[in-house]
Amino acid sequence: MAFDELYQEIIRDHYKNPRNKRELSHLKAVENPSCGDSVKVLLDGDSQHIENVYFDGSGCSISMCSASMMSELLTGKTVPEAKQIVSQFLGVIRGEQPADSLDDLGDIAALKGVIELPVRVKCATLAWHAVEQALGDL
Amino acid sequence: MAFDELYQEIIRDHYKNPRNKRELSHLKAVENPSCGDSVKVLLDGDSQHIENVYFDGSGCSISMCSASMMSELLTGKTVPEAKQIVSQFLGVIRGEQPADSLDDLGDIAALKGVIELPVRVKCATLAWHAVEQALGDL
Amino acid sequence: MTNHQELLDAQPKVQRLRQDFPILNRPLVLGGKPRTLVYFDNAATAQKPRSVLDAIRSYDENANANVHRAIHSLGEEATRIYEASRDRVKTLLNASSREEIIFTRGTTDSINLVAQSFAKLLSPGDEIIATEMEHHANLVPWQMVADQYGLKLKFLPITDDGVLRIDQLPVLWSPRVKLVTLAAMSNVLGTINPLEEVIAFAHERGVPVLVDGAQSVPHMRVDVRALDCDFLAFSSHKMGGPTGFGVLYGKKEWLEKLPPYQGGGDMIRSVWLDHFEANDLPYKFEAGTPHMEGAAGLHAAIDYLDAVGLDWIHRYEGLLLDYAMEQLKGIPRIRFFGTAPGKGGIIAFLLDGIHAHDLSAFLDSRGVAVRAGHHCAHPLARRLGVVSTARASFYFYNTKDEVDAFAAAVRDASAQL
Amino acid sequence: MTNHQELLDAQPKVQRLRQDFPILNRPLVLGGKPRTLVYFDNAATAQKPRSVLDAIRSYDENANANVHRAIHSLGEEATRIYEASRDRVKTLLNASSREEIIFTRGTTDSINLVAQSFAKLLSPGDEIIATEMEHHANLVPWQMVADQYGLKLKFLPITDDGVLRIDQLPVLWSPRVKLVTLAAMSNVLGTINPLEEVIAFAHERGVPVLVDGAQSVPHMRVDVRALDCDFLAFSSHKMGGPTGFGVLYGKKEWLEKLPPYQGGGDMIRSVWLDHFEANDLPYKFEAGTPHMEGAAGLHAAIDYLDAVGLDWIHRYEGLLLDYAMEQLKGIPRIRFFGTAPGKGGIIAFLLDGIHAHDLSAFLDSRGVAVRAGHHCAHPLARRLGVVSTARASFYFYNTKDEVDAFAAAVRDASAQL
Ligand SMILES: Cc1ncc(COP(=O)(O)O)c(C=O)c1O
Ligand SMILES: Cc1ncc(COP(=O)(O)O)c(C=O)c1O
Repeated sequence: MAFDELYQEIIRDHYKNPRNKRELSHLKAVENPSCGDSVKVLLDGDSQHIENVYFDGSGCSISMCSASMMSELLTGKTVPEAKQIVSQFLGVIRGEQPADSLDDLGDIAALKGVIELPVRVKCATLAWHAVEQALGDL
Repeated sequence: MAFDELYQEIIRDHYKNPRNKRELSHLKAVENPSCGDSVKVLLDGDSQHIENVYFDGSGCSISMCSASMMSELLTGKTVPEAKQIVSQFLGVIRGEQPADSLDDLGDIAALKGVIELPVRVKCATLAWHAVEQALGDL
Repeated sequence: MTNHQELLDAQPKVQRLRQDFPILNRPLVLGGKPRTLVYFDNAATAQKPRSVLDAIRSYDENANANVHRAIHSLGEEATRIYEASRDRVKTLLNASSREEIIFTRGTTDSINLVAQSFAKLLSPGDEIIATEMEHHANLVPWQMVADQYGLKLKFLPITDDGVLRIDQLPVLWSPRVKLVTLAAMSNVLGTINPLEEVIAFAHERGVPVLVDGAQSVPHMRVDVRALDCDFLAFSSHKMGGPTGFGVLYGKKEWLEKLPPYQGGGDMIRSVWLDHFEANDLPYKFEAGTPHMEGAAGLHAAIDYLDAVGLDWIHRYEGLLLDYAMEQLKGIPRIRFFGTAPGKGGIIAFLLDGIHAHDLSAFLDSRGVAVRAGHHCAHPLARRLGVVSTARASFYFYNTKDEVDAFAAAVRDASAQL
Repeated sequence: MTNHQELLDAQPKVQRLRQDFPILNRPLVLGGKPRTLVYFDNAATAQKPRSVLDAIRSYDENANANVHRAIHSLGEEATRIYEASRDRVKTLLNASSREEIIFTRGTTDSINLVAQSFAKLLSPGDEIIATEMEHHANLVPWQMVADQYGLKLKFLPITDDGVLRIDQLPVLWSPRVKLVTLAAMSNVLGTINPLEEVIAFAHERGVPVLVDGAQSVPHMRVDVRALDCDFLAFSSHKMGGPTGFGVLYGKKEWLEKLPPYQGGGDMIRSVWLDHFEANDLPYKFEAGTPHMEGAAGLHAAIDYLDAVGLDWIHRYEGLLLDYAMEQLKGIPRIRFFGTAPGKGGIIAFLLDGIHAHDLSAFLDSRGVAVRAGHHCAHPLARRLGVVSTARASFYFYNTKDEVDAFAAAVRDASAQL
């Protein structure tokens, strides 16, 4: 795959200008075992509704932009909506659901390129596993 | 290999009419791990000289004739002579020494056929490991 | 007679399949005479179809790289091939999820993994039930942990015909029993054990069951969800795949409970000098660089077996067995070990007064490869009152003509030895 | 400059050798453009010469049968091939006897074997010394037994350049130290450790030393008798042999002392329902059907390496390393990890501000395969103050031109990312 196919402009933008990133030093990180990258996610809201999503972490463009895009996408959603989106995204990235179903989810569709790359799937899904845990803890 | 090449007449004879075989129920057997065959050896003599060699056991033609031939061969030998013969036989069968060197050891030369057969080597050497132990215990 | 017709009708299919196995068409010269190989040692290891050899070679020539960690094209390709094999095994077994499929070195490694990890959850005095017909691979690992952790092993006995005395299960049972482990099919007797009954009995008492599937998975359809076993172990090399590779299936709830087995790369989530956190399933149990050719080859082997049809394989081997028994039965001095009804394609036998080694050497000189020995089931041989037996074991590529050649050679051995 | 000439002079030989590796001549298409593969991930796994692929295939097409137990021609042939490979490893390592060569699944399996078996000889409070630069394979197994048996792990530190602080050995020492374990060569830093000094120090105190030879045996001549190590572990797949296979060398006196590791077929002498007697060396540690293709392939790989010349390989990789360092040094933002004198052909590096994943994905798009991550040495990465690094690692089939292509791609990454 050409570098630019995977690292689209929008991905580089989220990497350089992450949305909703702030220090969350008190939280436990979710780690990628193969590289040590890590993401933390904080959900701000009540058990029904997500008002804000914040993340913290260090990692490659794919993992960090995925976290940034995820935070934008889930902001303002109800908890069931958020859970549905998380399982939809993970299903697509794992190749279990058609890639096109990401198209109406905004920027995140740019990550479709990793579906063919099992090693990068771990980068793309890191933040989503973190938010899955955070949703479970609500 | 043709059956008769391996199972020469002399081998069948020692199998059918084993020399120096008697019950040795009080001794511990040496076993072939791959088939469960076992041989026991008793040395009769003093720490210098072997007057008689007896064996007991159950096994295939190769292991039993080897035991029978071994008992004939070592009868009346001095301990150093016996040790030398044992190491010579084991060396040949393992392919570490030339096969021809068995030719002046009598009937046992008939066992040269197993050199090429690593699985049968275990049958041919069973009695010799037993006598090696018995010599060590003298 | 209608079975005989069915056997005859199947021969053209078998002849076609044989073309896929290079070794079956290998010229043999024995004692100066050309012979065709009759390979009846399939319970020990099976032969590989060309598609498996090609899958290994193609992996090495095109994709070889280390899996799971490399952000480069070969690494992605190697990972995809490795993980696709896991998915294929999942489908074969009808497992609930890919996390339940652990790749190991083979049946022996799979059972050692469970024994070592499971034992750490037990207390001294706890009991494990196995059977008198187990292969050493499903016996010695339990002896080792029994010795180390103070556990007690109990054994379901068998009848003289080689049938499991399942009626003894309630008799052996106690509240201390923590695991039942048994072979799906005996590698000596051919007996197919009543797994469903054993599993139902154990599950009613909340106790898990490990199935040694080394002889069942290659020869019949095994559905872990229908069977409801908790663990299933088998080897790639007995089903046409590469050696040094195998599978442990485990129910997720059990695999999550068990502590890791080996330590190393891939099985960790994070490591500090003084401790580590284990990775998620299935990687938690896969330490170190895996056998990637093994995964590629097993995938091809399963595709092959599925195309041939596992139900057909089971049926056909039954026909071969019946036919072989008919041909052997009248031979003077012959004795059979294991005559359970509905058994698999394995015949353990002896000619009275002839040692199994000598018999099998004689058969080998006729080009017929059978095994002689205790077949890694020493206690079973003792139970049967023998030191060793000869064993012929079939696979789907064996023919009626091969059975004829085999029976003729046994008849000659009986006359000449 | 004379080194540079030597590098140039070696290129025709390397080009000839490359013809033996099908994958190095494989066409690659990346982003629509044809590329030639630059494989610099050799520390993870090496590519296989055709002679190894042929040895595997020939084994499967001609000899495949289970070893050690079959009295038939295929079984004899398979056993001969398997045991000849053991003899070949013995000669490669200059071991005293073939009983000292145990076949395993790889380095990870070899080290787990020693850890599990050795720990059974120890008492709570006993200590094991490792180093800060160990691969998880030589760290996590020790953590597991330390946890289970109440042992204490201590770690030799390293300098910022990645040199082992061997001066700290007397400081860490105590009479409770029972084993020292360390890598011959770090898979991240490339540092070649002063094994002779460590071994002499430990032996003076009667303590054995395990050497993780995963990165040394493929790249230089290792003579276990000259080195006098007590254990040596390595993997077939890092030296051109098959995956899922490896070696544990152990001094006979130690292997005799250690209890068996896994239970199953072949590792036993006799088995009863309630106990077993272990087999002689080396079989005592080889349970179950072995990886026979692995043995056949490793034999061919060793023959190949010996024909190329292990001393030449070591020398040539040093020339490549020096040349690569020259090319990389001026690149803006580049940072190196591990600059020990005399190190092996491994370069761990970063471009400041660029994550190693992104860097390696960029290099991959140019056809250059390097690795990114903690390289299974998480604590070492922490010690170096990074999460992950990119790593280029060479083998004898890599060329000066490939280094040029690599350096050009790193320079572009530095400019564009
Ligand atoms: C130094 C070192 N030790 C151990 C290992 C583990 O080897 P394997 O994964 O083949 O078991 C490796 C390679 O991954 C290594 O580089
Ligand atoms: C019933 C049974 N269990 C276990 C094994 C061990 O399998 P492996 O040697 O492939 O580990 C075998 C075959 O040898 C077997 O037949």
